[in-house]
Amino acid sequence: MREHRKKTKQRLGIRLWLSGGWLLVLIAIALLAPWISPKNPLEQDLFAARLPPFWMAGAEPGFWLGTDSLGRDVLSRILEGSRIALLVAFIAGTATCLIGATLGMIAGFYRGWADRIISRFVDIWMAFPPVLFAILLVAVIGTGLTSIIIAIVVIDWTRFCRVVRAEAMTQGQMDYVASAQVAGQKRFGIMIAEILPNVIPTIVALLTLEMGIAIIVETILSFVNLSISSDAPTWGGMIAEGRTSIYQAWWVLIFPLIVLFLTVLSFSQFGEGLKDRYDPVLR
Amino acid sequence: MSIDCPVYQVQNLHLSLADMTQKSFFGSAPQINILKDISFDIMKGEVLGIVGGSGSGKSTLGRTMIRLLEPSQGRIFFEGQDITHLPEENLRPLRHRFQMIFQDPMSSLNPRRKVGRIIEGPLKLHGFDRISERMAEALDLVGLPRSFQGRYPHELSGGQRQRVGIARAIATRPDFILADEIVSGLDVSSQAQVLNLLADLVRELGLTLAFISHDLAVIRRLCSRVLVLKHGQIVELSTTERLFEAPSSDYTRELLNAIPLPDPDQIWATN
Amino acid sequence: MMKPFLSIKNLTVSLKSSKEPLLRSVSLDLAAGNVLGLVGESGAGKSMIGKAILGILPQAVEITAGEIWLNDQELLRKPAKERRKFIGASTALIPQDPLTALNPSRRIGPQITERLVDILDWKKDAALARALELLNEVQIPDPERVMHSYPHEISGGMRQRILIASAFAANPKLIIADEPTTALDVTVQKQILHLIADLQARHQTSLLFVTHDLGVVSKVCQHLSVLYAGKVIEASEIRDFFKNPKHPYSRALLAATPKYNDPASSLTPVPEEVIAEVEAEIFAPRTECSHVN
Amino acid sequence: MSLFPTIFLRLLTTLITLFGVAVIIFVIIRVVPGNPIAMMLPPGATDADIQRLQALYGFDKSILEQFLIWISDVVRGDFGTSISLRQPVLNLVLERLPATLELSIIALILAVAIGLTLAITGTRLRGSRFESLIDMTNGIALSLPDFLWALLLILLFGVLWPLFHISGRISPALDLPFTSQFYLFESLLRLRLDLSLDLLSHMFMPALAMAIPLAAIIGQLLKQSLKETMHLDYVTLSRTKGYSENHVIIREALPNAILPTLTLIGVQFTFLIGGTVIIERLFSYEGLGNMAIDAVINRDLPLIQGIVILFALIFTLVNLIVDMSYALLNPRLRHA
Repeated sequence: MREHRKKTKQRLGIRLWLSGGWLLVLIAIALLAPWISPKNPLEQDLFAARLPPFWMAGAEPGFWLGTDSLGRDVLSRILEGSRIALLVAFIAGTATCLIGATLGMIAGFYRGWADRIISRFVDIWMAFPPVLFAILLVAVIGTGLTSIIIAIVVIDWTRFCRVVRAEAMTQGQMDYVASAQVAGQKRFGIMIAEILPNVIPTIVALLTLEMGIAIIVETILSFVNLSISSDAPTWGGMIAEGRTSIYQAWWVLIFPLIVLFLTVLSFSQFGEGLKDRYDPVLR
Repeated sequence: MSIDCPVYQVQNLHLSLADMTQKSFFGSAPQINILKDISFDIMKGEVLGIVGGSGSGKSTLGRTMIRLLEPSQGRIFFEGQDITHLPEENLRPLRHRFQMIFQDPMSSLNPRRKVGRIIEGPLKLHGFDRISERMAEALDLVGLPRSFQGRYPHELSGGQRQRVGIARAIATRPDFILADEIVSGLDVSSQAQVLNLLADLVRELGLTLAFISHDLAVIRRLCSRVLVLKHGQIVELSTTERLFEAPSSDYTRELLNAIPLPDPDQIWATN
Repeated sequence: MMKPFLSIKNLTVSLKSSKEPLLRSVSLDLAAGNVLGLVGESGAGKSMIGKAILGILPQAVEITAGEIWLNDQELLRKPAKERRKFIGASTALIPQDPLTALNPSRRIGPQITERLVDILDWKKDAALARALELLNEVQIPDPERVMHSYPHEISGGMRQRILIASAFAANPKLIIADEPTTALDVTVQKQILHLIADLQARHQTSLLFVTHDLGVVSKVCQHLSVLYAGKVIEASEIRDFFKNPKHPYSRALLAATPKYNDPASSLTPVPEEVIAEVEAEIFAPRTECSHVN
Repeated sequence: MSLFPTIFLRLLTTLITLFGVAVIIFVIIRVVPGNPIAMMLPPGATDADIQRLQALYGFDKSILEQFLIWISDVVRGDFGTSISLRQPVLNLVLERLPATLELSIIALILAVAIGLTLAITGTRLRGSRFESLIDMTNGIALSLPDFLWALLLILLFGVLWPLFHISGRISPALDLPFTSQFYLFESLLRLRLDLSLDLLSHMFMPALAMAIPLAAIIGQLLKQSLKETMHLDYVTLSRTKGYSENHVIIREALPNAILPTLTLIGVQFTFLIGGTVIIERLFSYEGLGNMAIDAVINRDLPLIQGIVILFALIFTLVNLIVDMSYALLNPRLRHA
């Protein structure tokens, strides 16, 4: 059995390192963006509009990944866009996780009225189409980073709540909970000391997944031009613009899309990788 | 508490639970009474066997005695104090004096806590001193190496996990321990080891035990008195010797005759 | 001795991943109309033998050596489709847990008759009549209603009777009972064991009975094989075994088995040295085991 | 629990949910900062215009009063008139709903088909290298939302190998003989397969983009549920009876394994419909979702409220149907 487990551990390790590696690169880019981006992301130059990436004919040196219809450098805008993406991911992701997981724990462990009320709210929330709800919220509150974060939290807390509640309920029926009660532990103490450690692996996996989803929601919002602020470059803004000029300048859409693709994928796989690596039960 | 006062006095105990499967929307669910007018005492140092088929209510009786469930009628005295409807806050200080060992070693140990911290749990809660010392002592008493305190439950065998459950129960030196079918999930050889261990602990620490099992042979090995339950009622309560030599109730006789002994010549016809 | 209906020769089964052997060249014979008990603690591999015969080994395990002869036909060399049909026609299984052994979303009737019609090509009404006949034989009240009802409407003990009826219905030559009464109450277990013994005698079916309980073996079997860590460490006739078991591990197992009428020699733990000896014997180079007669 | 009280209980919770949605959407628009009327008017509007409009739309009354008036209208089917399109909200919504429903149904069919094949092949090949391959693809498909898949598909099959249409619902050149808004179903009924084909080639990409994440969820959950069912005794028993592996999986394990997945498909179907909002925008497909985004951008409050309530109605109805069918399909509940 020893050799068999080592093989699976390697395979999981790769997933952790690849996704972790990409995220680290991204964080480095976000921190160093102003210094490392070749061009000023906001500087427009109509003469250099829609230049193809460097390897294609008609490319201009210095514009590695080409320019968009207003002549702005695609590469620099991607680097700059990573700041907002990560900012939204970390803040919105963690906030959603804290609110959703707490409500889920309370509903799943204490059951009774708390469970009924929270579950009723979850049902109502799930009746709203999430994207429409987000767009409506931002439109009403007004654009800006805080309103986007509020929108993400208000929509996605139910994802955490549902999963954590189910997990807390199954763990609640195990004998070690009754044993803690027999040992004289208070209900709240049992939730924190006994149930929480068993739910944390799931929460960690969901947290990183949520960070990826937060970026997607931010991208969708900027796609329907409700993004953070009209001029700041965001991946969503670039994708929206790329979509309209897809036949003339496909590279304006492809590169931010690839970066977005890798980031969201890394976020979801990183959580799973962490869980497989550090969860004592799975080791 | 005077010496001759029994550890447990159970008087006319009734318990009924709501049968959620039949719950209609309007009225509350019909009640099924699981324990019907149960009365018995447990003296200090005694090992009382509680035996019965599945659905006899033996597990429910055990959980009611240590107040994981609240009885509907009747009274329960623990060392002279009425704990029948004592609220949880007042019960808490008493809790370390009656502990429980669970049947399923897989679900009774927190999978993400190390063995050492599992045993220390009750000790910390009740403010015992020399906690890690007491934990190490408990590991020695159940015959597990002290190095096991750094391991996780899933790294141990079934028999070893059951010993951790026992170590946790005896760590606070309780006056009473409830053992609920603790060997049913184990192989014959680890069953024998765990039962021997328990018998030594009863002698060494002067424990008082209630031992729940469906297996009469296990009961005979360990218990001084036996209480036979059928559908929530006591059908027989007598010393172990008398129960095996001259069982008074038909149900006990039926139980005894049903057990296949490892002897081809045993007459075992269906009655 | 009658020609054995089932004969297993040096069957070796091991984990695909780590090549760790679960059965170490197991050999045993079962004469027609006879009952052989396979005894051992969990992990000894006793039910693995049954699974190997029926071809229902778990995914992570494979047969690496040995032969299985059933009614003079070697199973492992047969092409899969032919083997599957042959096993389906000539053997049957009585499973352990009655609660999960009947398909919850299908009525009981077809679950008994489908094999007769699909695999044995019986006519529909012949299969129906056979099913009703067997349900009577296992003393099931009102068999018509039971045929039309769903498994969740029937008690555990009753379901085990239905499974036994279903096994005998195809009048197989070999039945494998894999711990059929472990999940039942002791009083219900007694009725079920008597039922299995009566039906086995009446239909003269060879029966391979897997259990960890030496008491059950003494009541139902004529011969037994004791297994430890995938190896047959003793095989003998029932009375000889219980009078004087030859292998030290068998003796220790007997002493460890709970006996309510003799507390002195009941539940005594298996001594360390016996474990060491049997382990040495198993992992030592392959010497012919003296205790197998 | 006998069937009648469960149905009654379920209806009650559905009404509560709907009422909750109505209250929340109503309050969000009015209580949140910023005057709803001011948001709707062009920047140059004077205070007098704002006052006049407020009176016209009854915004001068208290929130509660407005809510009661609005609810009483809604119950009678009057959702008010859209400000930006100057038509009754109900007609607008009912006109665009069929397009979204058709798209969602096609997406669901695709998702269930892909999910089912993934789960069954995964189970059939369990233990082999292919199984881990299927699990990996499932993992990737699961973690990427429909929005990303849509963009990928647009690039792949819209630009690089232009096989499918990437915008609109039907080629503008064709003359439309349809009476209802259900173009696809009507084209099939009228056996105008050329039109159906054109419609499908427009709908395939958006439907596939929506279907991929759902297919991954169904595939993963059904495979897990199948794996658990495969260990149960009645499946092993069926194998010993001489049936082939495929027969055992399809006839014995699948019917029981599919039940838990059914409830999931119900819930996910409502997410699917929700997902049309952004997908229709990406593919400029004239469905309800597309109109919803315009309504929000134009701050057309009555239209927004109408669409949200309708979505909630679809959601609760679908869930109700799924729960009821779950009870009917599962013999244990049917005979309770």
